[in-house]
Amino acid sequence: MLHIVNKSPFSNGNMDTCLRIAQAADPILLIEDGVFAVKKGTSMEGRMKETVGRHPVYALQADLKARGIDQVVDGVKLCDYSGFVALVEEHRPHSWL
Amino acid sequence: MLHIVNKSPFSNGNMDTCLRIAQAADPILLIEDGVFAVKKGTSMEGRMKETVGRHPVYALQADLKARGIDQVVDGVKLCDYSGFVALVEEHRPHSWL
Amino acid sequence: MEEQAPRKIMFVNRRAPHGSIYAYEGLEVILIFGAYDQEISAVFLDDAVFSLKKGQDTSELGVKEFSATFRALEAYGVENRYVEKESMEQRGLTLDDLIMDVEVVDGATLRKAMGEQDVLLPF
Amino acid sequence: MEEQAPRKIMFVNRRAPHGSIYAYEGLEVILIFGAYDQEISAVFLDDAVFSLKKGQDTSELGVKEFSATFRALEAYGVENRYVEKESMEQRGLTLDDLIMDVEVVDGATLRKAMGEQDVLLPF
Amino acid sequence: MKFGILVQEGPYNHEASDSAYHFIQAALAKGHEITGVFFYNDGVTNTTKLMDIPADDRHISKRWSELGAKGVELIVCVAAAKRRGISPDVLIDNARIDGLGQLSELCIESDRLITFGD
Amino acid sequence: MKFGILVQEGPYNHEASDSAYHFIQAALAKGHEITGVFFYNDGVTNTTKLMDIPADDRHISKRWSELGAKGVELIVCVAAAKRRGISPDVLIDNARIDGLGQLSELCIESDRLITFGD
Repeated sequence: MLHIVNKSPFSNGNMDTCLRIAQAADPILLIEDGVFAVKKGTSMEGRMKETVGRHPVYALQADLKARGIDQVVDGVKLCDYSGFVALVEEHRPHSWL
Repeated sequence: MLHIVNKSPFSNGNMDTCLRIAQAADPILLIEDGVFAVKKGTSMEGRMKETVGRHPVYALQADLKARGIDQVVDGVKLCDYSGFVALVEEHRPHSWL
Repeated sequence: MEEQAPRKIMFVNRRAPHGSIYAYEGLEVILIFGAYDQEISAVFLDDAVFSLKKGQDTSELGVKEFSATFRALEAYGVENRYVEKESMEQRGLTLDDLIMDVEVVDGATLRKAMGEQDVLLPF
Repeated sequence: MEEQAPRKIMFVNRRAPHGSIYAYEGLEVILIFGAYDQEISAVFLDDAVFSLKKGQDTSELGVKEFSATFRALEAYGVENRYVEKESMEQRGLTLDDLIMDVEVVDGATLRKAMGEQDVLLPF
Repeated sequence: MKFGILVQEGPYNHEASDSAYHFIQAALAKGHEITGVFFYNDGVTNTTKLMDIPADDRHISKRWSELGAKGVELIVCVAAAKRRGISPDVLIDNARIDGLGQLSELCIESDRLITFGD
Repeated sequence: MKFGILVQEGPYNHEASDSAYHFIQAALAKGHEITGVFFYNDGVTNTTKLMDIPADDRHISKRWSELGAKGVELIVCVAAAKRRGISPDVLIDNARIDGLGQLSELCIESDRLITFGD
């Protein structure tokens, strides 16, 4: 199962619920404002490092670029829309809205 | 200055920011999904009790009733739309959206 | 053409009622899906547990009160009806506060149930 | 008729750019208001500090990149331009990361500035 | 007192539009003046006359139009409206499409400006 | 593979509609089939042909209509559309208004159903 989060973890609890429910090893994809979670040097960094240890974590490159985020937490994988589609091919998706 | 919060504190950070910025003694009015903050017996109760010590806290009755909340944290005042208007007469409002 | 096995479809309700329309329009979808002979589940977590709260009275808002309709879920073929334990506890709710009988599940059970679905629909 | 004193109007920007339109449509309002000879302030707090981040490139999203327009705020008569310290720190941002010069204010200063406004507009 | 109202969200999807309406009714009942209701962001979608609402539900755009008929100015931001397909052809009676400057005027003329949104 | 798409938010106000569009383009480029795009909640407002968009910005409803012309089914929920003033008169070409049962069909026919929303 693929977990998709599109909201900033700084203002919204969707990421919290996702992390509470997601099964270990389930991939997590961050899109739209969700990509703020993987910016380096934020108060979320420790939490994201732990998360990367439990889940493959992907962030959508187009959304990172749009927001000027060029440094991401170690271990986070970047993907383009084609990579997004590939993730959905492999896993049934759930959007945490 | 009147602070208006319309989002549930369980899923959204608007209340956090409001409480971080509001001046002591500034009134806070909870409307729409914001009224969940004053329900008795939630994990927010301790925080709301503190808040009631620092701010007059009002909750809109129509929104409480709609959500079936009949027990509110001690010290929270209930108001109807006319009371809402009265608060805005007395204070310049800011909606934390 | 092969006969397809019923699909497992879960409604993942997370929004509070009344502040936005998701709870209501989500309910409309659930009721329709009940007619399609699939394996339907509905879980209420986070603020959506408030959708099942007893005693909702929307008359002063001038909007329709729809919580009673959730009671029809079973009759409409929604086989599994869950609330998440942690969401309930955080909001100070027990089964006595709810308008219908649901199964209280912990995170681990919900995790497993979600993992078995073919389709997950967020509302 | 009495000549009215200029109004103190503050834009309280809290939303992240691109995920929703508030940052962009809020900016459009600020620019218009600049022409009205009032005392305009703009504060960026919470995720809105990201609106001022350098290096935004929206080409792959196919949407307009508008961060450079914030630089025009001063020329458009927006006298006070603030970012909140705690919001910046939480997001690992310093003034060097921003596309324009703004005043970093702590909660106490912002509290005071907000208390002096005639109108507060959230975006 | 003079109250200006800013509505940032569309009807039905969020409670903002309902809250704004109830607030305005209460303010008028107390003898206040509404200097105007400005619809911005998705708020512009409150003003389409094409809504087709079941009899047992409130008809939000009709309700706004009736308020306009009583003399409350309803102003729809032109830029936001164009983006969302609210054209003069579908606009409710008693509302007008105008520029953002009108919101500035509301801020200047009103004793209080209050925003309803998401 | 067969992908069904659910769009829950309106255009411009939220990125959801853009994300859905880019996802669909990428899926088609990889040779997948889109079983349909279902517009629900405020998502129905993606499908008004009355949008009037500056030349330097994307025209979201035109973009959907073009996708429809290429054979992707665009289905607009009738109940949600009525509530928001999306009538057959203003509907873009190559889309159709239909019942919620169509979303159920999409869930049954598609290998994957993915939702874009707020």
